[in-house]
Amino acid sequence: MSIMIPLIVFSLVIALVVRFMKTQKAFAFTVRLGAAGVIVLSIVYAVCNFNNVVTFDLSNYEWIKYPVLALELLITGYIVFRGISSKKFLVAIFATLQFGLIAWFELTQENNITVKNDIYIDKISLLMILIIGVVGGLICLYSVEYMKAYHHHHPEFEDRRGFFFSVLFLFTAAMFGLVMFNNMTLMLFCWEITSLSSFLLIGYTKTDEAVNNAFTALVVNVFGGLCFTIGIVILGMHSHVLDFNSLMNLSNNNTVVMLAVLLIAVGGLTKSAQMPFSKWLLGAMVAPTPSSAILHSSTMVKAGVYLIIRLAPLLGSNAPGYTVAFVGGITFMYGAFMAISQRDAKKILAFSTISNLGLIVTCASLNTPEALWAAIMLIVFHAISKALLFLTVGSTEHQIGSRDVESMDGLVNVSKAVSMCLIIGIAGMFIAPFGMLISKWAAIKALIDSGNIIILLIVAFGSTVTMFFWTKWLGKIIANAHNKKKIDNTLRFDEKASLFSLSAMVVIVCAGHPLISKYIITPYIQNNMGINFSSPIDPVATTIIIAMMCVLFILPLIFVPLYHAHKEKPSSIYMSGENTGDDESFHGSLGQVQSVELQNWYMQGIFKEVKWCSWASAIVLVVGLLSIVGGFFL
Amino acid sequence: MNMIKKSPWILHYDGSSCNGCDIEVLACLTPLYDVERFGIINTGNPKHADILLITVSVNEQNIPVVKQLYDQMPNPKAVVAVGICAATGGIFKECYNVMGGIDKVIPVDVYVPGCAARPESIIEGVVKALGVLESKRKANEE
Amino acid sequence: MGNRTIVPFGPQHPVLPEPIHLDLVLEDETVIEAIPSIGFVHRGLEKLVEKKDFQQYVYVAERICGICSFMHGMGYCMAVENVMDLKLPDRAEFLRTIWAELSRIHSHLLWLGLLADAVGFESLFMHCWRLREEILDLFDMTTGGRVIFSVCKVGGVRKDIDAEKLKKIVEVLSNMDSSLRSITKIFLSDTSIISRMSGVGVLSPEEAFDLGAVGPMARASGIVVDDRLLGYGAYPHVKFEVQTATEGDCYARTKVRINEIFESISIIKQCVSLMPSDTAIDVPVKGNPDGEYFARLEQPRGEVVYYVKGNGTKFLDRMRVRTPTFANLPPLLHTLKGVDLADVPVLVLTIDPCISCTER
Amino acid sequence: MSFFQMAKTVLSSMFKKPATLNYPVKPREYDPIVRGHIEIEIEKCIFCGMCQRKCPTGAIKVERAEKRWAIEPFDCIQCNNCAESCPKDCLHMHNTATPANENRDLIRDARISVDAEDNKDS
Amino acid sequence: MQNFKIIGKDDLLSVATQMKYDHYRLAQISCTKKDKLDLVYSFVKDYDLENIRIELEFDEEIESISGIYSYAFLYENEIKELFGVKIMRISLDFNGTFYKIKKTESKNGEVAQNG
Amino acid sequence: MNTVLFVIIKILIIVIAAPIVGGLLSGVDRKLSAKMQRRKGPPILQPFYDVIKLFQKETTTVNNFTRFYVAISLFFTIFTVVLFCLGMDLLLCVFSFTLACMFFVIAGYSSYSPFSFIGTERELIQIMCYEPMILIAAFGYYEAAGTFSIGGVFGLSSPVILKLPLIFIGLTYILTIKLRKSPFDLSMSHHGHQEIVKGITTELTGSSLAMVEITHWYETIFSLGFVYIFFAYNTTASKIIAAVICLVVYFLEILIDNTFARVKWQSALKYSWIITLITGALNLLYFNFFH
Ligand code: NFV
Ligand code: SF4
Ligand code: SF4
Ligand code: SF4
Repeated sequence: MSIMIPLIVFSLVIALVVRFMKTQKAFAFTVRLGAAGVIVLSIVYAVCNFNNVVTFDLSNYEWIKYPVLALELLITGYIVFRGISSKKFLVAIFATLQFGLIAWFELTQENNITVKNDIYIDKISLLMILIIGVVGGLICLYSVEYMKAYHHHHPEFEDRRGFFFSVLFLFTAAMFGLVMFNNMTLMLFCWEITSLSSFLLIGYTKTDEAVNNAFTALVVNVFGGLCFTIGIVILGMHSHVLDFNSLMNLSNNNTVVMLAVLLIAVGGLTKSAQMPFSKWLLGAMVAPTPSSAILHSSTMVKAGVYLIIRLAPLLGSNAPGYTVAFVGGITFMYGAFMAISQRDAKKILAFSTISNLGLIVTCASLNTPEALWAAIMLIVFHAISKALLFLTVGSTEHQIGSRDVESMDGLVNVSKAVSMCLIIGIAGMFIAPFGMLISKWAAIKALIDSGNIIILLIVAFGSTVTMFFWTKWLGKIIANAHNKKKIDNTLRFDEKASLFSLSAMVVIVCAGHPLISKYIITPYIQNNMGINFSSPIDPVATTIIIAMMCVLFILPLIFVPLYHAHKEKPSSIYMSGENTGDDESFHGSLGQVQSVELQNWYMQGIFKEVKWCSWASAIVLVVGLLSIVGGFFL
Repeated sequence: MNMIKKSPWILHYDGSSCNGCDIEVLACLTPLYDVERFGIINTGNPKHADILLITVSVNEQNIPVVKQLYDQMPNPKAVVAVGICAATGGIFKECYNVMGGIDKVIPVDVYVPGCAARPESIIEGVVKALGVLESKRKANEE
Repeated sequence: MGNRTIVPFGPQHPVLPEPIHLDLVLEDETVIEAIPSIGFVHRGLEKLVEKKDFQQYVYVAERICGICSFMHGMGYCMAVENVMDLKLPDRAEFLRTIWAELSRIHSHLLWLGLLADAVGFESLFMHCWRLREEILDLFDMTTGGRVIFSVCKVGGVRKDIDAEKLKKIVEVLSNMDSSLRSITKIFLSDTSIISRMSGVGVLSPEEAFDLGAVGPMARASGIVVDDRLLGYGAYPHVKFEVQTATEGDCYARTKVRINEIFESISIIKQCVSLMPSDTAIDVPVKGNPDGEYFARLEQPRGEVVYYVKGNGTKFLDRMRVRTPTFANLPPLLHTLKGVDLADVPVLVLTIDPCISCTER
Repeated sequence: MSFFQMAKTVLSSMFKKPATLNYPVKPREYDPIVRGHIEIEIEKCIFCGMCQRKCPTGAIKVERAEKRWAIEPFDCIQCNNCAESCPKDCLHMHNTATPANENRDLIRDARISVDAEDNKDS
Repeated sequence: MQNFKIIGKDDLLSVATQMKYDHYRLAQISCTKKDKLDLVYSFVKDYDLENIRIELEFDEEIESISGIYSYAFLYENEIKELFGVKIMRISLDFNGTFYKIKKTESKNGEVAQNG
Repeated sequence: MNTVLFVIIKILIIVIAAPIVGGLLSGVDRKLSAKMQRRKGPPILQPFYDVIKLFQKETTTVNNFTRFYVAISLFFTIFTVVLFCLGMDLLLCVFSFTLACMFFVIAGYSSYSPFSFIGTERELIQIMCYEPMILIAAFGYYEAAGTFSIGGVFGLSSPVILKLPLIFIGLTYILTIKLRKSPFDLSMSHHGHQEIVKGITTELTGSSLAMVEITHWYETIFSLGFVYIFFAYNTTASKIIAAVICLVVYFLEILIDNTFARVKWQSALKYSWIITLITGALNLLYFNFFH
């Protein structure tokens, strides 16, 4: 407890302070301080508590629920107000319902429930804290310069940086809370704050599109919150359980409990943008990039899967387990398929986030040790790589003025640094020795062992498709576009610091994954499941993977002397004999000189967003309903 | 061991000629003449080719094309001019849009006569070109 | 910056035997625009009439194109003969018809091979060209040249085919029949080929008319045009059917041409049996052409128009050819839009393009 | 519609003798009618110049005064027009082609023996 | 002998429209350059050939019929480039880049043409 | 110490023998194809002549990276084949193989030339076509053999094929793509004429092209290795039979190569996935249900 307070309080203080700042200098100072503080504190915290599970009981602080309720009232009030004034009544209704329910429950029903360990920080919470602290901190650090440039490039938007940073830190504080609380009502409170922050940041630019998308996100998240609340209320009233630890001890044969679990899981699914709720995450991409990075890929959406991991012991081979796993599987495939037809880098990232979250959800809900291992590994790798990718896309946008993948050809020529980071980030997402693939490997093993053939097939197809869209992006970056002009590299120190640290983390975490596995994940699984368990990737394979990694970094170095020794004759590219001589254009028809343009394939005819979205939603809904009907009532 | 004689890949360009020689070049690839016996492949890509089989008399427009194709071929390379069009412009040499033989643009190593050149003559020309390639390679090495 | 892909297709390109350039604007692999650029084969040989006398010019005319070379010579001669009011001996007409139809077979077989190649079917290409060699051997045997025959002249033909050789021709054609049928059957019934051809590049009859398609291209769209019905050469004496199809796609064009091969074989056989036994193969040519005439005849690729205008001297005023490919270019450009890049070679080939004819 | 339409042709081809002529290992025999290159019986020639006038490409040069008859093989299209128009019938189309050469300015001058001239050119 | 109907250049469009209406196909457009430009438009219906002749001075302009026969643009570009016939409003005008023939400037700045 | 030495020698043998066998196979392929086309065809050793010639030729480049990516691709292909022949984890082989393919694709992208670019896109589509089936084959193998380890196959008492007949059919189908045979030689073709010229290798010359060719030989071995493990088990006879079946499959591929037109990418993708789904899914489901 003692040290948890600094983490949250520190973030809150920064959030408060930065709200009233006006000048770039002040922002720079406070945000840097805040970021550094968050990073350092979370690491210190993790190191200090590495070997013990921190628990804390709030039973002596009964009063705490009143300020919490008051704050929730405030939030609800705000949401209802915004909803009504923008004619988004659904939001208002959901929010009101939710608040009414939780208030009724807490004020009248909660008394007879005892919560043991309101705060319970085990290995996985620790891991989440590290991710939130380090990755989140780096993102905050990055955003200082980014936001400056952002407003420089977009003079049409009102400069509300104070507000922006403030929400960012508020969110960080909420996230810390979210992963620490064992008590579901308190967790729900943090959950709401994250939804609200997301809403505020998506609507940051106040354009119509932004506001609309913000509301879409809010509707979905509040709906998720509502489901969560209902789940909590059911659990509380039926089983007198309000914390995850006790929840785990419940039998998973009880229909009512399982219904509640399913509802909570739905909360998780909304937050992690699973089908059919994924639409909001795409809309969220209108927000400034750092907020997309932190909220919509690295941390907030992870809250959803975190929740499902917490629920995992009750899932598995039962109706909610299958449903959630299936939803995850479908989302995995849907996200991957949709990413093919996108050319906006952020959209690709968004779809790929959706897709990866799907895989995590699937793994988490299988409730086998290997699957859990894979899920947690995926969270780690994904958080780092995606944060890196988002930030790099942000920088790229500022360097070349566009985040269209097609305009990234020859990015290597423009900025070595940015493209290196981009390459590492992309490689981290799918190429062999890198992290995501390791986890996928474990996931595959888990899927086979648990006999989930359908999902296995989905994974086989989904992974393939994933590879397609990443590779073509990668191809664009490294394409030597014969681009002689070099744009000045305008990367600032903060940007560089966070980009490089994240890149390094991608590599280090990947090479060091056996350690993470050994010291964090395996103990967690052993504790939780009470079984003896070791990493699903056997040591020989790990060695080979690390060897591949080394080779990947050493080979280029070997080639350097070879290059100096063997000078190839440069040659122009083949253009059927019509080259004008500069490799950039050819003599075209009508006597004109055409410049070479190469566009990747998007197959928009096949991978139509609307079509697939409705199909995937329909499948998910039908399967969900069937399994609920089948699982609960038959 | 030098392999260029055992695997000469050809590029075929057909400029301002009638198709006579062109189809005879193609005929060389077909079962009756089957130049793949000698490892000859019609690559269709200057960057892979060793021998440029050219059946054109050039006009203004073809000049840069032919030059470029020739430049893009890696050394050692040889040029075989097939048909009298490619040699001198043949029957078209008095046309206003014909510049004459291909040697106006790039150096030619072997000329194959005939209008149209017979596949046998073309094979003969290619075989001669192999000798040229060989000596060019030697010259390169020195 | 890639907002679309622009591919410089040609002049040197392995699927285009001849130099022509297309700017193909692609989205994914779909062609959204195809703009041609020609002129690589333009020699300007129409103007050569001013330098070669009208007798010599036959050799230039047949070198407009090496594939349909015989009928170029024949068309030119027909035009001049009409200007000069020459009536050829029957045997010459029959001989011309035999050679013309053999040329058609050779051209269609060559084309079938190229088509096979365009759909990526190398072994089929080889088999088609192997069969074609048998026709070329017939040329070699009767004219002394494999692709350029130099047998036409104003006023008749320069070489006779004796009875023995005529028998040989019929024999060879009859022997070819079975292998020809088995090869062409592959084109018409193999799933993998059909999947590449049917439904690709559909040209409706209205479009075919509006865009001025001629020859097999028009016939595949259900338009009955065949200049052989005009009754030049020995065609009035033989029976043949104009081959048409209705689908208007690449498959239909293939079908039409394949049927034409068999039709030609039957025409040749009829010619051989109807061949008059008198031995005159030419008429003496006196004087110089004066006047103008449009001769039209059916090339393998469709209608060719020969226009000559003489002024009473050895040298003609004007000679003009309008070749079938020239007329078939607009339909090609029209159908290219919206197909896949992989269809481009197939589509380009099914008009059976001959650029050297087109640009002269 | 059927798959493997081609298989029959292809498989049976495997057991047939290849159609390849094996040129140049086995030299090609040409039909006498084949148009390869023009040869002259110079003794018969009266240098009338008819062939030069009839030749569509101007491959033949006849100089009456010097009694010189020469042909540029790389200009000749083997049309046989000269042979047909020669009053003395001294031009003949031979059925073998002029060999490929590294030099195109090859002039077959009838006054010089063919072998000697080949040596000179290469 | 074939007959050639001589019309004035202003009648071209109406004649062409009529031909199209009668379902004639444009077989070719040709030009002969002597002391005048001699344009011949040939139309074909089944096996019937109609020739329309127009005589033009060198600097006279003439309307394109590519609006009526869309594929006429090829012929028109051809004669425009080779003979310097001033054809106006061709639907797709290559502006002298159709054959891209070698242009030798003569003394009076005129481009050497086919005719 | 001895075992280390032994492993090193083994690796050396694999690295040297694989391309020799691969090259010979491709020579046989060319000879047989020629026979099928009633030609005499090139000598069996022709692929080696070609590759040696390419090494002897000048290498031109359009930029400094392409060659390097090709080399890495070759390296990882060799790596894969070594892993495979040493009996390592099958899934790992598949992953490292994919990495190799990826580098090849990157090489294609880096040249930024229209034809090579389109070839690259098609190559990616091709990978998309065959990857699911290869993954599923690996999954099936795991279910049937109880391990991902390739070496494990020699401890089985019955061949894997008995349990995975459908997957084997699907795999043979997909190998056509991997061996770059018609109808699936979309991205680059061994035959001369294609709408995208030489596709992905358009810009490669000399030694770079030679490396691609060698990569292909290794790939052939890897692909046939996949066939091999379906038939081999713990008897010696089975190993011979498996080797013979590899040859039969290779012959079949040549036959298919010569009897099909090239398909378009849409059909390639559609049919590959349908076949993958039918064979892979049915077989896996069946297996899972009854075992
Ligand atoms: N186009 C054309 Fe020709 C034909 N048939 C003729 O006039 O081929 Ni070269
Ligand atoms: S040499 Fe004769 S056959 Fe060959 S392209 Fe020239 S004109 Fe045609
Ligand atoms: S026409 Fe005959 S005789 Fe006269 S110059 Fe020629 S070869 Fe001699
Ligand atoms: S054969 Fe023809 S081209 Fe040759 S020299 Fe005689 S007339 Fe001239």
